[in-house]
Amino acid sequence: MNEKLYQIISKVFNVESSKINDETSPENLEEWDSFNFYVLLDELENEFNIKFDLDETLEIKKVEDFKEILKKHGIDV
Amino acid sequence: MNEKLYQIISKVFNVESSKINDETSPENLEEWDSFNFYVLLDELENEFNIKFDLDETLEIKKVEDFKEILKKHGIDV
Amino acid sequence: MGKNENLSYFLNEAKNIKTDNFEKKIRIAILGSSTINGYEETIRVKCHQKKIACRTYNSNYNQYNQEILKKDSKFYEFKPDITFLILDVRHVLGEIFFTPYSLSELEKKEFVKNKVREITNLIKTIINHSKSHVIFSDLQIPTYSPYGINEQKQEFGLKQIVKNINEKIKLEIKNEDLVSILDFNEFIQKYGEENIFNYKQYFSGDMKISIEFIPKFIDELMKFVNAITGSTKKCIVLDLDNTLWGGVIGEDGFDKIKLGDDPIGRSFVEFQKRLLALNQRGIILAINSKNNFDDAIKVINEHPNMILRRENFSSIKINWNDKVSNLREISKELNIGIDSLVFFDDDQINREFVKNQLSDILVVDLPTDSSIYPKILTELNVFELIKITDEDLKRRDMYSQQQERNEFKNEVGDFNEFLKKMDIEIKIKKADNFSISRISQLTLKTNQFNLTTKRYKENEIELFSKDENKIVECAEVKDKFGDNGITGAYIVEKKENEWIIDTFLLSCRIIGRGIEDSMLSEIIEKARKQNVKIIKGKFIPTQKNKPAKNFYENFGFSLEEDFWVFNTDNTINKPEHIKVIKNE
Amino acid sequence: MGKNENLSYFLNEAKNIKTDNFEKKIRIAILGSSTINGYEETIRVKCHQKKIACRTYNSNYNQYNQEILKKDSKFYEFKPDITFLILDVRHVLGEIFFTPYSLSELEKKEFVKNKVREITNLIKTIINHSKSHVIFSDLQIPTYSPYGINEQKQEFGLKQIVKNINEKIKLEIKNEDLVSILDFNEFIQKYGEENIFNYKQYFSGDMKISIEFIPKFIDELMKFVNAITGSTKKCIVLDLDNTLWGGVIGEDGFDKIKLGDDPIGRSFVEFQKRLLALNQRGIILAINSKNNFDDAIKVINEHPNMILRRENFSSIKINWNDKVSNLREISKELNIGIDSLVFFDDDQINREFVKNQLSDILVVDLPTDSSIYPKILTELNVFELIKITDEDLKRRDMYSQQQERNEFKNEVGDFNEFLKKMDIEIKIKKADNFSISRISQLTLKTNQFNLTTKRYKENEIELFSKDENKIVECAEVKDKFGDNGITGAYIVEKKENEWIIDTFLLSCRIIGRGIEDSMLSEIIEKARKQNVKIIKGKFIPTQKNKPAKNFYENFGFSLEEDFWVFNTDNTINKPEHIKVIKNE
Repeated sequence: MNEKLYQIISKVFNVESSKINDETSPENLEEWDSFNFYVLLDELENEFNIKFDLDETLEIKKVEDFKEILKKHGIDV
Repeated sequence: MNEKLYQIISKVFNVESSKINDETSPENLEEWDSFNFYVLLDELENEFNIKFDLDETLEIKKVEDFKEILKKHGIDV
Repeated sequence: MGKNENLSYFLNEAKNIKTDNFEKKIRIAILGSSTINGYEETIRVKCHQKKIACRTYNSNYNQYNQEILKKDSKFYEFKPDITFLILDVRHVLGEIFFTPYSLSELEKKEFVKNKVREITNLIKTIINHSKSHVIFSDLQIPTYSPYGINEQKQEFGLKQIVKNINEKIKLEIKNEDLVSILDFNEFIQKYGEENIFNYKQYFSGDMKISIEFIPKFIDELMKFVNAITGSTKKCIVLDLDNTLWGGVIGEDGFDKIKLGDDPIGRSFVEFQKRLLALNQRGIILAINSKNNFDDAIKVINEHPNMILRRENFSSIKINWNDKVSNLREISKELNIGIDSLVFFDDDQINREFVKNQLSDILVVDLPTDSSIYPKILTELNVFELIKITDEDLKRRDMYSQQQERNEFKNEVGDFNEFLKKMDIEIKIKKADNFSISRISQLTLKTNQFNLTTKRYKENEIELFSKDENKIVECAEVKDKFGDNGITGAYIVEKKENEWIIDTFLLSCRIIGRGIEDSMLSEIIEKARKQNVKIIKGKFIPTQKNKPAKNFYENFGFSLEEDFWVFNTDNTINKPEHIKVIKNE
Repeated sequence: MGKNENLSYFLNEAKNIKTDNFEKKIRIAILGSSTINGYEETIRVKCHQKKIACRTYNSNYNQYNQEILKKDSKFYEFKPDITFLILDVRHVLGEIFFTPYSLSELEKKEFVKNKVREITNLIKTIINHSKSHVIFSDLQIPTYSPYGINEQKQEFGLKQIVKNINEKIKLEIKNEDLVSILDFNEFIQKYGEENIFNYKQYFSGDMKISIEFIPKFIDELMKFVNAITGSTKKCIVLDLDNTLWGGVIGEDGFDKIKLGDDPIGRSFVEFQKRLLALNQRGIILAINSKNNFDDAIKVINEHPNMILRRENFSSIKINWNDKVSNLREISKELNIGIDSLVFFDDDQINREFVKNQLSDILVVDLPTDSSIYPKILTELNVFELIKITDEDLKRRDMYSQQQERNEFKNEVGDFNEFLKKMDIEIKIKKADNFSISRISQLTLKTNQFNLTTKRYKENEIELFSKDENKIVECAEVKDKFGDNGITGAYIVEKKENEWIIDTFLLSCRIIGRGIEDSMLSEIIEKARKQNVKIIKGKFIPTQKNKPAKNFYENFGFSLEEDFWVFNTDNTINKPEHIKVIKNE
């Protein structure tokens, strides 16, 4: 499941999934910009059939935070 | 799965599910009218996330036919 | 509320509705050019949920023309209060829908003219042969034109034909008070033709609205039903923290709450803007918040991104009392029923507590995501009015004046002294075109100071006003703080030797200032002049009209059998502090 | 075609596009009042899929005003061919969007006037400072009005304000050939605001179209790109059994095929009606069916529910040949390229075979459900024209006449004899307001008999026509069977001692009747009169213009370096059987 998340992130940001880890953030991945972050959110919502709250999305600073928020929505990654 | 189909049919036609069997048809169930037949099709499509072809729906004469058509769409009832 | 239930839910529920004994009753006819199965069941269930007893009539498939034009049809026999006329654009346009080229510009114009005439003729025939409101669902603008992107540059393309028909019908019925238009294109815009139109169901049974979307469409119809039955809400009561702004003022502080400037803050600003729009249209706003008053009021008065300000709120309860007590006080202070309130609070425990204690209030189930608040408010559909009167637009001001009055009262101390200083002035007016809709609205909505609680639609009031044996008058009330608008009305039936008061009511927010006595005095004086000795009136008790219970008795009427009776030779107890102007 | 891919697909694909060497090239600027991230990547990829080399320019967030008004902006520097101006209704309306009450009727009218002036000023500024087409996406009519159901009875409600702005802009730009309007409300109607507008994305980044629906919106933009680059399809080739009617005529028989009367039959009738609409607008229809000719043609001629009849089809191939051979013959017979054909066939094997053999043809992937056919046709979006000319509307007739001509030819036998009996008449006309758009269309769309294949937009042709040193003329061709309309054109550059033929083209369906020779003779005679001795022209070979390869040589030109040259003292090989009328 971890892999699935990494896969989606790697697809949206168009980078090798090997470059993705829990600490990946806009600071260390230049492909992560403010727009494709929203694209990523949209893909995750569609993929897992969930809806994030606006304030949840504002808390996400790195890949690990995605895991947290998905867990909150019952998606175990 | 048989049960699930009967359940939906019984809910839409508003009859006891014990009154439903494979031979149930508009002939022997007065609650089955031409309009709630479409309502039933709609519910089945939504429930199983499939789309029937128009000509498939025209072939349905009794409950057994629903099973056939669902099987065709990969739903095992 | 079962709002998200699908059609089979409504079909089954409709079978379970027992004869309703609700006070509000409505008879609804639905006439359509396509299959409208399922509509009447859904509307009956939705009415039942709103405590409206509803009977329905469905035209046979595409028989609307005959039903309307034949005066002895089952449709007229049904005596509808509301008639929905739902015509499909394909049906109206016929082959033109596919091949608009086959007509010349001139023929197109002729075509539009004929269709407008046909449809307005149908609408007007219904009005002439019944007392029904008519709601015409306008024609869907096609989402596809064979002209393609050129459609927009055509002198008179396919879409333009439909737009013209819609616009012209709108003009034709503009002055018909009984006719309204349902914006069908808004419905399509909201949910999308992709979803609303199902080709399979269309070819199978000429269904123009997919089974899945029938309940949503009935919500559009319900807006009119709510408005016509007077089920409209009057006041929105709002929590503050995480409801009007993001965060908690007591913890985060003035500078840290979220209001504008960031995504969360922008969502609250949008929510406030939509509240302001409703407020400007006459929906009252109130605050019910557990907070230190000073902290919270500072945000309202001073925060640069606040849209709603102190003057937008007609009642402000910022304290540590429980929410239910505050709601009761707001209801009392504004003199409107608990069932006219809508309560917004982000806290689910508060909401459940309120629902539990005050079953008549509408408690909105807010999601945890504040970005959805504006959408939730927009989709409530409980603030609809069939006609927005001047009083509606002025209401906001009137409630602010009310606050000033209360403060003045506290200042003056002695109540009689206060009344004298209020400079109250009443203008008594015969019902006319300007006041008929307001008088009807008052009979539909007034519960507390209403002696007989008879509900009359606009066309009935109009009929009464032309009846030589009836007096239909209203009272416009002013005082030193401003204009209350038309806030009282009565209907009197003139018999040879006695007059019977059929209806006597007063908007609750002005009760207790002697205005009711002045109005009654007016009736008695009028009778005296015409040498009528006996004035009779009933008090019909309801759950809500206790404030009016002792009105006749206190004035000097005596009970004889069912009626309270007054002999016009007796002295009239007319308040001295009120100036009455007659405007006959 | 990746049509259903989501945005991240387009964002990534956009990075993979190498410099395109496609013949068609386009420069697209997108100016928006909200966030338009993702638009340019998607449009580049969609252009690439259509073999259009596309460069894009994006305005900075909400900088469209400055970019348009400053003549030295990066926008003008980019030299766009198409500019999309996408303004959001909230942005244009400002606070009025929420509180239309704050304005009086008069102020509202003033507001509408100002906004229309502002926007048309922007549009006209672009046209004046560039050669770009401007596509204005009109304002979304709000799906919610604080007036609620009363909106429709307001003299001038919120929606009416927006409708008025849209209507007035439409009128203002009506005669601007370079300006078109994108019907944004159609887009909303199709998919629904519920889906297109995402509150979270709106508050987060001022996105007015949700990420999920950006690719769908770009499809709307692509209609204009296709039309302007001349990528429009000309002909729909149709199978019969289970494509134009339900069932198989050879098996089920005349009375048993499904056409009208039942759900399946109704879906085919609807499909035919939509085809008829396109046919009436100038899209050619043809039949490609494996059947006994007599069985099938009987249905077309005699079936009571058939919508399309024999005269609607410009080429009919009902035989037992394979589908690819038939398609090749249709293309040859109608004289239009394989890449101008769209092929509808319910049989997947046929479709794969055709795709495999004829890669340039558009083969439509029909679903097994015939009720979806009309929707599939409507959503193809490949028949768009930036301007529908008289020739487009007449095309259907012209192709029917073509069939008669072919039959006549077979009758006459000898080709020269046939030509003499055709009574061909050519009218040579200077380019004027009536013909400029057609001449541009011819340069954009003519591939086979086109000596230089230079593509010119309408504004360029207009410019040339005003240039004293250029001749821009067209040929209107008639014969005993009817009017072919404007089907030939040339552009000549006049230098002091020689004339250079910049463009010379002929619609392919009239090649080979001597018309091209008459037109060239006309140029030479004109030069002779003005004492110009030398006429020069280039033949620039492309994949498609072989039919024109030997034209100059056959006429008597000789090759000198890059040019074919003719001395006007030489005898002119002018066809005798053609009557030339000059209309100068």
